[in-house]
Amino acid sequence: MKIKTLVSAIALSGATLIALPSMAADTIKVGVLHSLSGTMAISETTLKDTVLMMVEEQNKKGGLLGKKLEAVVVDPASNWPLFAEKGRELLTQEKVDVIFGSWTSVSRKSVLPVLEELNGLMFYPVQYEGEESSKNVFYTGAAPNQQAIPAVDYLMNDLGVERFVLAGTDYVYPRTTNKILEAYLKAKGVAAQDIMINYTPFGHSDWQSIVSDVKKFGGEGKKTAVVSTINGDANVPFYKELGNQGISAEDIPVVAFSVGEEELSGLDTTPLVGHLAAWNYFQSVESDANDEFITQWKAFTKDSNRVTNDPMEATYIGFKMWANAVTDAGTTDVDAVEQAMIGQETENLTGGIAVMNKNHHLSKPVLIGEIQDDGQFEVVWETDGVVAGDAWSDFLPGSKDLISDWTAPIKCGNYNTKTKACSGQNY
Amino acid sequence: MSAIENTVENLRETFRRDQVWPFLAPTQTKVNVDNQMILYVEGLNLSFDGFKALNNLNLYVNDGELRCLIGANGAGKTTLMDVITGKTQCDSGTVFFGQNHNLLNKDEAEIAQLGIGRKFQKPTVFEEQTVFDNLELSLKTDKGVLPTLFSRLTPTQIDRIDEVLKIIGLAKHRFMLAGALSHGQKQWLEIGMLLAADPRLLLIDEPVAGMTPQETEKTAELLTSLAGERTVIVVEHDMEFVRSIARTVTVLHQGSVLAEGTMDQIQSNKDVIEVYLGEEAGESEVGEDAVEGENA
Amino acid sequence: MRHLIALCCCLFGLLSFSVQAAESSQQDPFLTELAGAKFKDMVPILDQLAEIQGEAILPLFHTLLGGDLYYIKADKSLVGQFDEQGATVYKDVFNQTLVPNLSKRDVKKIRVNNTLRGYLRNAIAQIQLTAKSPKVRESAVRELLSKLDADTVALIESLYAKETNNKVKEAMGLALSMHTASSTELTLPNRLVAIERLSSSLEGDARNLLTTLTKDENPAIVKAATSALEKIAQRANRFAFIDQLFFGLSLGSVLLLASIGLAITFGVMGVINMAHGEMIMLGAYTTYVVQLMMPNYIDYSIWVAIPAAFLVSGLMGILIERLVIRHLHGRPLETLLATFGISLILQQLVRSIFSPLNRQVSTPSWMSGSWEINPVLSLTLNRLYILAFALLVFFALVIVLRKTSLGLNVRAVSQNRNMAKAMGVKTHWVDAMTFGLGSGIAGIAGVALSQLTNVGPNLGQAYIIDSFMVVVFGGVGNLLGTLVAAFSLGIATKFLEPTTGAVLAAIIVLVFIILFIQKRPKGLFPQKGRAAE
Amino acid sequence: MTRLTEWFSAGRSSGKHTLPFVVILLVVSLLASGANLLLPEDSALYVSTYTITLLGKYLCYAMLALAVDIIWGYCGILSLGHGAFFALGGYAMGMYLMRQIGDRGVYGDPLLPDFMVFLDWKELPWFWLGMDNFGFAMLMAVVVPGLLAFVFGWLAFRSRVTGVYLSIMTQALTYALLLAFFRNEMGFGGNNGLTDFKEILGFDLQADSTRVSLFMITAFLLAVLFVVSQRILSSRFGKVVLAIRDAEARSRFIGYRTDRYKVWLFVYSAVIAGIAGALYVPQVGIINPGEFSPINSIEMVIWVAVGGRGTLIGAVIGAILVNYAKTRFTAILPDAWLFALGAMFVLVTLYLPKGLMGLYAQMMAKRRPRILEESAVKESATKESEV
Repeated sequence: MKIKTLVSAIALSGATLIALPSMAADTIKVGVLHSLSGTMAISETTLKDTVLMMVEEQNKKGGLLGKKLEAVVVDPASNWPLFAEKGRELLTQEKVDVIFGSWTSVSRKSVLPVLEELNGLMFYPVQYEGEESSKNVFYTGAAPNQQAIPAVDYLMNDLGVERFVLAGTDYVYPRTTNKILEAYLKAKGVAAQDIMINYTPFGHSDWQSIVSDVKKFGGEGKKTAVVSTINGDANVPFYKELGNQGISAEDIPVVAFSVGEEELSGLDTTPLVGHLAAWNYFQSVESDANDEFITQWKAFTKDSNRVTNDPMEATYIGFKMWANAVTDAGTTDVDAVEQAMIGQETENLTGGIAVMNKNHHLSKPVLIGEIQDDGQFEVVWETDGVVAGDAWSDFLPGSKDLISDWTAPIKCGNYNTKTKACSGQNY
Repeated sequence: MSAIENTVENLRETFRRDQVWPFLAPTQTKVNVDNQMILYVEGLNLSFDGFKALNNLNLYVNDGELRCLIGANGAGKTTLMDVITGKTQCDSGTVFFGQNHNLLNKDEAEIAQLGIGRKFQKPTVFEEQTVFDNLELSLKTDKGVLPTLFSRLTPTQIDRIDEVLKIIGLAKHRFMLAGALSHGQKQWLEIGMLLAADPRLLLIDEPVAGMTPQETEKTAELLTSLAGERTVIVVEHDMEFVRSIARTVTVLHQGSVLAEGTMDQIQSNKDVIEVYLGEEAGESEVGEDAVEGENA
Repeated sequence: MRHLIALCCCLFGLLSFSVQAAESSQQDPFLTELAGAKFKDMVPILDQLAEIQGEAILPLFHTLLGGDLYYIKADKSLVGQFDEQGATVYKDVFNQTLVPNLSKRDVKKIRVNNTLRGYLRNAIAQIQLTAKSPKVRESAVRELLSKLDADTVALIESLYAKETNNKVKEAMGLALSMHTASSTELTLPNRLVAIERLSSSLEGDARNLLTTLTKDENPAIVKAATSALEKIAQRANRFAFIDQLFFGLSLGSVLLLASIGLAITFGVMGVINMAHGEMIMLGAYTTYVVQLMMPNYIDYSIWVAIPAAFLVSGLMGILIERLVIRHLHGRPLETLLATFGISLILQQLVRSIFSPLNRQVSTPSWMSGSWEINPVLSLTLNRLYILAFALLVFFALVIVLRKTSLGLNVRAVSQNRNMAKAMGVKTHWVDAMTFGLGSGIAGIAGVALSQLTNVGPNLGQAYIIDSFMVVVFGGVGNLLGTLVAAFSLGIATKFLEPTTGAVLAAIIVLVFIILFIQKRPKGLFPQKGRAAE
Repeated sequence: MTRLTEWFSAGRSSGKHTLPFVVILLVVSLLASGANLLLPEDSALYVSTYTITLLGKYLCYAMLALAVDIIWGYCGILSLGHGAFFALGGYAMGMYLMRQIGDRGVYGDPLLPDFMVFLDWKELPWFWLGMDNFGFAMLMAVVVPGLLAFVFGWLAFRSRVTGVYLSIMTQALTYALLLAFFRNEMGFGGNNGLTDFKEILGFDLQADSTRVSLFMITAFLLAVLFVVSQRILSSRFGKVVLAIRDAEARSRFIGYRTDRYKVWLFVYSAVIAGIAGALYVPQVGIINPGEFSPINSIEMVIWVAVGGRGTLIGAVIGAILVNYAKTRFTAILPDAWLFALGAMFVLVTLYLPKGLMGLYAQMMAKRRPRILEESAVKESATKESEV
């Protein structure tokens, strides 16, 4: 009796598992791999909605290749191993043609082997530390040279900053970015004692000592700026502490790479006016495309207060390019689309044209904005033209000889220009 | 200076030639009762937050004796047992088991392995296990982790358990979960567990609380039969019961010994009459009822 | 030279100015030039304005600095944006007359960036050297310390003799000393005296000047500067210590607030409430909702939010107690699991209602900024208030537990439940009330925390482990222990942080507590006696 | 002699479920593996590799639940930090796999893992030495969690930290480790952890055959550990453990050094968790500090609670069911999942204190009087106690 029940229980669960749905309708499936719960839900739900909005819009235009698009949304729940599992689910069970997804580096690293194994295609829309180029991923967010280095240039050239505080959350993006910046600053003649590096844990909320240290460091005569790679939740208490300790943007400006409109929406920005952020997109930029995008977004979310931000634009560009590439290739086959992607051009929301390079990174303009009291940014500086995203930083000893080129004859994500070999990967 | 001297002294002690190191020496389990005395309690003091639970308490128990401890609530009976069995650390004083075992530097398990068994005021048995398992666990065996892991019941042990089961009258219930036993049966089981461990000294806290008169009588018989071979110390409120079993009675009052002697001697002792029996003698019926009511 | 002109303007033209300015402002060609100017071009325009108009230009500069200066698209005339009872109105910046019938579409903002703001502040300071209020004058002098040029020094020199206020005079004296000490044309004794005078100042600019002087060619100057610096460093270190102590106390007060509620539910009732953090979160969200309902009275919102948060969290606590915890009495581990489930539900609830994004809670103006004791020691006001508030809540709670009948009942139930029941105490009611009290206090903590950190669904998670640590470390059931534990952990963390970094400090403190509990399982202030077991 | 057989059959925790469980486990996994490897992909009975890895993951979780149940269900020690042992085991495996990458990393450094190269480390930290040896790494996967459990348990149990205090301390332990492993200076890859593994013992990790083998090994080890645990817990050692759970003071007073029993049980449990972690990592392809997060550890406890603590089979079933539900729910209704999980915590503790197995036992107990005359002794005992 017992055995029977046991058998049926296990068989039941096994059977339902095995009989997972494998529908094959005549649609093009777009996988969305963004966390909808857990710590990253704050940022990633917005991107999920963006993809859904783009899919809806594309379908209004009649879809692609005569087929409708169908979004398949899964929730990896801010759990990194789940990104791999859900990625596999999207590719093998749902058989999606493309995935838009990931926010954190670790989630991308988690899903990457799956993409490469199953030859999937993913668009990654967030600024990141670089040092990666996979055949199966297109990086539409900024690489360090599209965000950090122009920002530091601006600080040095336009604001006359001579001392730098590199403050970041202790994970790979700030670590790498700060390594690059440190090398870059030293190359520019900034002395070691004029660079202060500080790391804090995720969600750090007690910034008293650090802000006070920054204040001291900045009070020693030379013009000082903070380059912040502080992540997500830790920003609000950080800026509150800055405001309360009376550090104004004129004294010690803070330039942030992870603070956008969405992060500011949870913050009273009055004490922060004048602090900076470097992005490829700001909501406040005036252009027809941007206005249209913002209106569309507010209508889609039915919330007139919703803001737009840089990763959304990156998603937008990625989606447009993919749609174009599919049209050009006439198929959704990954290899064909991958080749068709290279050289794709799409209008930026901020004006100008974004180009997908051979290394799967975009050429985009870089903007620097000052925080305003309405939670928006005012562009105070921008690059003259577009900046090409660099997969491998020239300022890190390990990667300065590496380049990425996915066109024939190199076809390699990490090609060593000295040894003329494609290190790793091809085995 | 004294610290250095102490260290040197310790070192000297460690390297004495006439002794092996303590951790190499075989553990002495044999209790030295050359003086016919099994328990020496001297000058015990213990206070909780200013309340003196034990106050310079002295107690000597002969080997093979059946001793009753009586005293009002808060007189220190249970606390004394706690100290003897290692549950509570005392502030000062000495407790020796036989002449050679200082109980104060041992923990509960060690003390139990020396052969001191204890029954709690509230019957405590392993409710989720069978009566048989309860007794098996209490058997006098090597109680280290590995021996226990690989131990198997020997026929002698099974016989011993059967014997105990018979003594405590639970032979029919051997495979019942202990939690399903009645209150009295649990009391018996707990006593049985003590017996299975084959102890030298039994400390029994209120054994007949909640028992029917017949059960009480049986318990009295059992305890009396145990004495001689083993030493038994009983704490009890039920004067009738005490009278029926006791040869020597010790009265505790406010943490120290007030009087000691036979029941008759105690009953005629002035101090005792004043602080304890006196009240009860005056209104004995009521008093005993009250005590029983409290225990039920 | 232009400063002198500006000065003359203010000194001699004071009477006529107000009239003149009001008349001339709108016609001034420079003013219309501001409209739509590029950042690069603005500084010369503003220079001109300052030169011509002197102090009269201040309102314009202030408005511009605040980012509230707009121009009307139609005629490029300037207006200031003001907020009156929640409505946006536009006024002439100089005479405050309302410019009617303007909507947001008709005007365009005149943008400012950091360079401009820096310029404006400096310019305002120069003009304000002659302001009426001594406070304004003093801060104006301090503002100028970092950019002492010959003009400014001359200006200060001329004002120094006439200055009546001691503090302003002191600041001016400092400025002059700095100038004297640094100017190589002056004689050595003069400079040495100036350096000596600088050694009594804690002003950062003075210190920077001295640091540069230690590289002077003249050995006497180097020596004097070095010893002056040492003197300053000694004093500064003392203040730095106080500063750090304050940081520790402040962190301690946050820990205290987060854990007092737990000290009651866990310490007194023995209930492990894993949803405690969510009670804090509810309090923080209540603050948000209160501010949403009274957007024009942010300064007072806190006073509404505190009782509101107490009620919301308290009622939620009572609900949880009645529905779940009551049934798990005496099973602490199960309670732990059930309340963990509740915490998940509450988080998701908040996420569904308020979205997963952080919500914006504004800081009342009286809580912003800091209390500057001297140039190296300033205490941030919000933390100061929260420290005081935490102590207030703590002692109020102690009084409630000591003096009220609820407190008596709570203590009775916690010490001997059955006896209390037998004495006629309604233990169920007391349980619910105690739990409500603990949760309500957590809600109040949420109000305070909303001023320091994110108001989001994960707010509670960030504090739950820390608060458990505090309560366990202090000794369960002992409010005083909680107080001591909170402050000692706060101070320890803050004193470790400079040497180890924030992450390692947190780890060290955690490991210390783990080890400490092994040594003293009952915490710092254990309950003694048989009742404790 | 009959007495002995009686004793064996009537003991409460004897393995009446063991054999059927092991058989079903092994047969199901064999069938699934065969269906994956032998059948063509379009066959109706084909089991996809996705399903195989998913099942493999569930079995790792089941093993972990087994570990939690052994100490919580049998000894009453509620550890809210078992994720730490799991993760440590996982890291040991991850380090081995990382070393196996060799010079095929993106930077092509023969010795240093990629994350060390771009953080500009010059040489391998000492604790990475030897991890390229599979045997040594696997030894570490059990030794490190075991050692941590021993040290922690030795300190905690000796000073009699029990109950809720212990739970909170274990939580603090895993939280401290979480913070520590997040630090990049630690040399474990910080937040990103270890990933991008290539092969294990020379077998390509992405090959279906390797995945199936890993899955089979997991199933086999789960069966072995299940049987071993069952044996341990039904020995006298197991009885002592139960005794400690129900009346620790009593066990001490009959002469058991309860702290030692607890320490060794804790170590055993941690070792199982470590093994589970080591098996988990090659199947999911990443190990990072997130596994240390206290929430994960609490979730493990709920698997056991749902299945029924105090029964090994309940832990296994609970882990599989809850995780299966999670996989399904997060796909269908991501928002509702946390509500469902939360409600599960509350409802199970309120209404199903013994979990699904308890429910099952209750149902069986209701039917028994009518159908079975299972044990005359037991029957009469019940009757007598009722009188």
